Amino acid sequence: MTISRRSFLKGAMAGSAASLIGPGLLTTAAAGVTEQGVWKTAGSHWGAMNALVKGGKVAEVKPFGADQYPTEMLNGIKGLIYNPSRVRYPMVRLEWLKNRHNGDRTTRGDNRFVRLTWDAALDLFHEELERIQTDYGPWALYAGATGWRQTGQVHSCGNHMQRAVAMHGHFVKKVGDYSTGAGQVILPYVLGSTEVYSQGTSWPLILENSKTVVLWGNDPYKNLQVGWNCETHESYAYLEQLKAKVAEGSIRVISVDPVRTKTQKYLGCEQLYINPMTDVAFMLGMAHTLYNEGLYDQEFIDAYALGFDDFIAYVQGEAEDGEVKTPEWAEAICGVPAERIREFARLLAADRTQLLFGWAIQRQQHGEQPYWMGAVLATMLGQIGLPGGGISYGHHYSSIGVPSSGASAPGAFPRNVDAGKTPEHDNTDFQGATSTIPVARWIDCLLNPGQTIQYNGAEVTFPDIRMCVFSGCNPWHHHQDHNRMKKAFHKLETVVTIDYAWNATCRFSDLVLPACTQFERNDIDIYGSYSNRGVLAMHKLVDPLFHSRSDFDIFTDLCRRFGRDEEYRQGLDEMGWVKKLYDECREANKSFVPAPTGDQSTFSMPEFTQFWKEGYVDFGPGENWVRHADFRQAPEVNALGTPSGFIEVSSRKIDRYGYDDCRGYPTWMEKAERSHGGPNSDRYPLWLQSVHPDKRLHSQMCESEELRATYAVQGREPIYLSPQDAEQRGIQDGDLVRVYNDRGQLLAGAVVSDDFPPGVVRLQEGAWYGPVGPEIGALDTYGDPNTLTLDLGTSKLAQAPSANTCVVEIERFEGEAPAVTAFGGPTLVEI
Amino acid sequence: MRESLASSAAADSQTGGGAPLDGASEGLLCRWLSTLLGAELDEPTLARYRQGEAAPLLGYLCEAHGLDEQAGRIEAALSRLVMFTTPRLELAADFAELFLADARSGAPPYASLYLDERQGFLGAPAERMEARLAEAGFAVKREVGEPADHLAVMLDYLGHRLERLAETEGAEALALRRELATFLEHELCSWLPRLVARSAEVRTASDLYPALLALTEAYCRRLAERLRLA
Amino acid sequence: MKIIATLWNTLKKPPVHISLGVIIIVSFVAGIVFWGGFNTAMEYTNTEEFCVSCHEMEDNVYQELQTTVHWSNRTGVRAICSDCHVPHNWTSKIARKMQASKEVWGAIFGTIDTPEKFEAKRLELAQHEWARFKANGSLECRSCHDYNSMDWDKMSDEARRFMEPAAERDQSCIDCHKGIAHKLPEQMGSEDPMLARLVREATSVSLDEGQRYYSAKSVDLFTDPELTQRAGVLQVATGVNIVDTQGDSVKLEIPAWRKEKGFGRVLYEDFGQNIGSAVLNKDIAQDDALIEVQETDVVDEMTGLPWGRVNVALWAEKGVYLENREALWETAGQTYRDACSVCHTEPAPEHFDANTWPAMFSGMVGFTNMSAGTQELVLKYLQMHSSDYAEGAH
Amino acid sequence: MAEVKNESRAGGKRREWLAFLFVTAVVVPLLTIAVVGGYGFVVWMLQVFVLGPPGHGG
Repeated sequence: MTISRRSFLKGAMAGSAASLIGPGLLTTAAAGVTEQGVWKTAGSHWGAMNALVKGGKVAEVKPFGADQYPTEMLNGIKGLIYNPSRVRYPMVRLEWLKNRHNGDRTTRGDNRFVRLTWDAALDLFHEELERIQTDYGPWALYAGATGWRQTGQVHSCGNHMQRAVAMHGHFVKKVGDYSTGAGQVILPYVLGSTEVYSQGTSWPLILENSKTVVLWGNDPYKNLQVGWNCETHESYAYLEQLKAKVAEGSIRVISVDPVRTKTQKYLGCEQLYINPMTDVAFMLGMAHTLYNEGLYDQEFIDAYALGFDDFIAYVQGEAEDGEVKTPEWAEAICGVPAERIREFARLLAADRTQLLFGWAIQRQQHGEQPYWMGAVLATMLGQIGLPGGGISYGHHYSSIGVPSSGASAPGAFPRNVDAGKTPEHDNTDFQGATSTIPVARWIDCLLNPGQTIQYNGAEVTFPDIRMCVFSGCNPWHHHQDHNRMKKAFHKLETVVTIDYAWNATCRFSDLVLPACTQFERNDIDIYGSYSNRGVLAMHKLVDPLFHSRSDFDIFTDLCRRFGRDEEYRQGLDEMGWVKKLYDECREANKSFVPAPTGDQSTFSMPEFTQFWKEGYVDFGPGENWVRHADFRQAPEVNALGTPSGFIEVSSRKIDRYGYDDCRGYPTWMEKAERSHGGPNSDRYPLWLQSVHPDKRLHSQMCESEELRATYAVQGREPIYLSPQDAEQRGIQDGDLVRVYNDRGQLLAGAVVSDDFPPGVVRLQEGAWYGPVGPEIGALDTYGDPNTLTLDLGTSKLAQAPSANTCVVEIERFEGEAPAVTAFGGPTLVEI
Repeated sequence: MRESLASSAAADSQTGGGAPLDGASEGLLCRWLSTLLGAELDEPTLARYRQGEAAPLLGYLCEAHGLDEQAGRIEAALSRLVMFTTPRLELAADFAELFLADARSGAPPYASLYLDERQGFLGAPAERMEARLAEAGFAVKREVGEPADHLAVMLDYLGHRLERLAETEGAEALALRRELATFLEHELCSWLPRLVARSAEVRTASDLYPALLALTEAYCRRLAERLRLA
Repeated sequence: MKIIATLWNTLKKPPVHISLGVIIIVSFVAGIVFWGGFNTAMEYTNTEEFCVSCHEMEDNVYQELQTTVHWSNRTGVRAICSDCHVPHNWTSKIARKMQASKEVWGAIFGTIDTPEKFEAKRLELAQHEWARFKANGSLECRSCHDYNSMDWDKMSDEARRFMEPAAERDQSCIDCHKGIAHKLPEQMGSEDPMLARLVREATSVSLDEGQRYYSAKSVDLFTDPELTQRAGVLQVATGVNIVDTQGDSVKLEIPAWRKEKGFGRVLYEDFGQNIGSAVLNKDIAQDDALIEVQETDVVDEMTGLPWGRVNVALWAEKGVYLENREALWETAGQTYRDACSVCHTEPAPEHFDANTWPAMFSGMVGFTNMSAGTQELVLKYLQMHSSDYAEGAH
Repeated sequence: MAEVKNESRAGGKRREWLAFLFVTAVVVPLLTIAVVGGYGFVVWMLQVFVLGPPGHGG
């Protein structure tokens, strides 16, 4: 009896259930043979690599042959591709979907999302662009922000986003960046070039000629692990030689830094402790010694520089402040004993000295001054343009200093609208607002639309931005003072982000589109970065995971909404573009060497298909080169880019701007807040430095589970502090601590280390922001330093970020610690 | 119609549920669960659920497997949907919150995230599942865009295999029965409890999906026992 | 001799035995046969097969032709050697056939029988053809291509930007399309193609004395018409006045400003603006006979440096000057936008002033593939369109 | 006399045919080629020295 009833159930069930049962997720397929896997070539900011792909999965990653010093972060690549934080489907914020731009924006941050099909998501994106251009205008759309994207010249996501949006309408752009904001604005006035991104004197010449090398706030051994292009770490060979020279005593390397850096420990060199943010005072003391002991090169100054007299009058106390900048005066500020300052000045003047400046000291309030003062010191030493002498601002970045091959590199997917074509909305009326804003002031711009600020000798009027589009860039990592950002974000009607992992920017957006990583698409790039050592084929390792797509694909589809997808991709598909960039590069490299045999080009590159099969083309090593040698040899004909063509120790042009925070020559100015006796150091005695991370590229790779496990403390970002500070606050190594100041609070894991002096703590930037909730002041559960940093322009000249001007206090965290939400997707908010 | 089913189920459970397994019905049940866990509900399907069209399925679960508590929880959740102005959207948001958003919060339905020590996608469980699918002559549809160790995919596979079981008897059926039991124990019941626990932590608007996960976990356990028994 | 005499006698006398009809008919037929044979022979010398029977032709220009659009294209319309290199008009064709005796000479004595020899003579051979095309307005090209039947809508925008003005001027095709079928001689270099096109166009600009022209590329300056005594270099896109012409060289007058700190070797376009016009050798810059100083010790407030206004006249080669800088600026602008948008949004030219651009440019140019000549032009374009010159800047 | 004439007539006839064929097959063609070649040569020389490169027309 029961059997029949059961069969009856099956019958009844089949009837009604049929409509409730979907078509199923499986199809029939022949049993695939398990292939043993194939080795492919790929590349990333962490290094060029070979990857074994087996059964449609990346099974193994090993460094590229030419990379002799691979970084251990390469082990995080698999963690990055398959990381749980991947954005898997197009998602839209529920509140925004329901009420669009009139919805409750204060919930933006940890809100609830709903999945969309790609068509629905792109339609929404297009509708919003249309609404902004028609209801408002180009002043309301900000799509200028760019970041470190991923390597690859075809799929450079910033280019794709900006080209597609530009084909639709004009928008607010940005100038400057977070890495060298102050340096790239001041140095053109002083040395006639941005300097920070220029090729430097070749390492072999430094190793041969320099007697003293000064690392000023510079940690190359840590920062050279990553590069703008597919890195092959050629600088490390030279660092190894430098280490040997230090050991045998033929070169003295001195690290001027409050902290014992990774480079100093690797080289085993000396350290000169200096109070944070007091570099200018220290250098003024040195200048005073050089001048008054006649150790400076007057002849060099007469032939190559202008404006030295005004500056030296300031050092001698003849300027309006009337203070003589003696080493004793400097000691009170920078904490370096006066005798040590004199000794150091004499050492630099004694023999060939190479000054290597890091970028951290210009990322503070008045960040222009230390860079300007560095150039003035180098001018007084008179060794600019000599091999192994002078000053460089970039030897810690993307293998600057490795001789470049001189070959031509491949271009990229176009970022602008094609010549002769106009956007759908050709309205260029910014209604009095400036169309380009200094990038570090974008939050000021959101909070005070219409306000006018001074910037680099001109005036910038903030546009009233209503919509932002971010592609492959994580402004919630870049920018300072997250609580202030939350207020600013409440004013935005729509935020669209295209990325591959759920970082803070995605969670503060309304529309999130999943891009695939660089390992899920074909591309081409150079390897060796500044050494431009060769061209690398970035083979597609696996298909895009889940519903993610390449930026090329996404924005072609977006342009289909207004019928211009053919024009967008110029009729080429992905491989078409890879081949086009390769062929153009090959053509540019066919520089005719007028040898009798005709087409014998200096950089012969094989035909595309052969290149793609082999995976790379090697241009060979470059020749040694000395920066500023041509200027030293003929200052008139090879004039610098300064207004006068000479080194400008004091700049009349800047003097003419009449800024109180950036005068006509480098000056010492007290900061808004400064540890070691500076303002506010009574309430918050510890200086927080947010340097570039050791185990990440900024915020990239923080989502890689395995790699983060190697440094996280109780699942939180580690905060390094000195034994004395820890003991004072009863903190043991490995404790959970709360770090706070007037601007915000966060949790971090304490790491007590004697590399750090009292009063100095370090939280590496790039830690993912994970607030408990979207409320202002909410506790950041993972430990992103930008929860505490100060959002203030360096000065009216550069208006650059001042992240390293930041004082905090630390205390042991009591009670039950909330779970880490940095990597969690959006958690529920009470509806 | 519902009362009569409940009573017979009660009768049946007293006898220790020794009745032989009906592969076809179980297969349908698995493919129903796979559909619910595979994608959000659209407007018409939700309307049918709210009109009680799932009753026979729920009834069969109570009567054949004694899962009255879990089935009741689903029905309660369905009835409470009336509170929402836009129930479909709220359910879609719950679905996203649990399964689609960042896989570190919520309750991502992928075996690799729980069984593989690397805690990433496409771990060893995914590879095992892919091999198992290939062996049975199946593959995940391209447009689905999910790895093989997604819960919905595994349930769909189970559905097909159970229907296959219904068409076999004797030694072959016994072997298949044992194979499915091991599959359920190793590849599903090993992580479903943790999935259910994580889904409980997430404050969703409606209890439907957490209830559904609890039901699925209980059903798999019961199914594994039944397969071992007979 | 006797035979000729008897022959002449026979001819003189009217025919005795052969009827007049036969003579006429046979002569007529022989004429036709002759005409057929003569023409077939001549036409055979126009076939590709005949032209490439010499290995010099087959190994060099014939291979090169196969990589060009005249060999394979969408519609399969092909050009063979005679289509372009043999005039179609009968008289000129016959003259060209006689001229071909030089080619026979070359084949026999092997003047270009190795690739190296061919490469060395390539420029000279090319110039012969360019001169012929220039003279007849690219007649042979027009036998297939006609400006009037060009459908502008179907043409790509970039091509149309150059072709439409050329059509209005009924310009000779060769002015821009040198190297359309065979490789350009090396001396033409692999300069930026758009720039090279302007340089080629400059070769056909006629120079009138007293008029103002602009250099299409950097030009060597000399103190003597024979162009032997080097005096310095005139930079690209610099305004000069032609004051004298002698044979292949012209005398240029360069009005400029210069700084008076140092030797004053660098001449600038305007007071206080670091926009380079020319760079003179040290001795020339100090030679008062050559440099006519019009103003001196004018202090530039921005830098405190004294400047002087000068005028210098020097000799240089002909055929590298354009009437205006519009085409140069357009090329430079497009090159700047393409090159500098690879990594970031390129700042608008008017974003910086003329004296800031050199600093920005030198910091960034390392990332681009611009040759030295292109760099010089793009920097000058940016400076001449900087906030100092564009109205309503920023 | 007659055979002489005959012979001369035959010889004459044969010689006449020979001359005629020789003239039509050899002399006139060569002359024509020479004339045309010469004409081409003259035009070429004019071009080299007087008229400049060919093609004012068209």
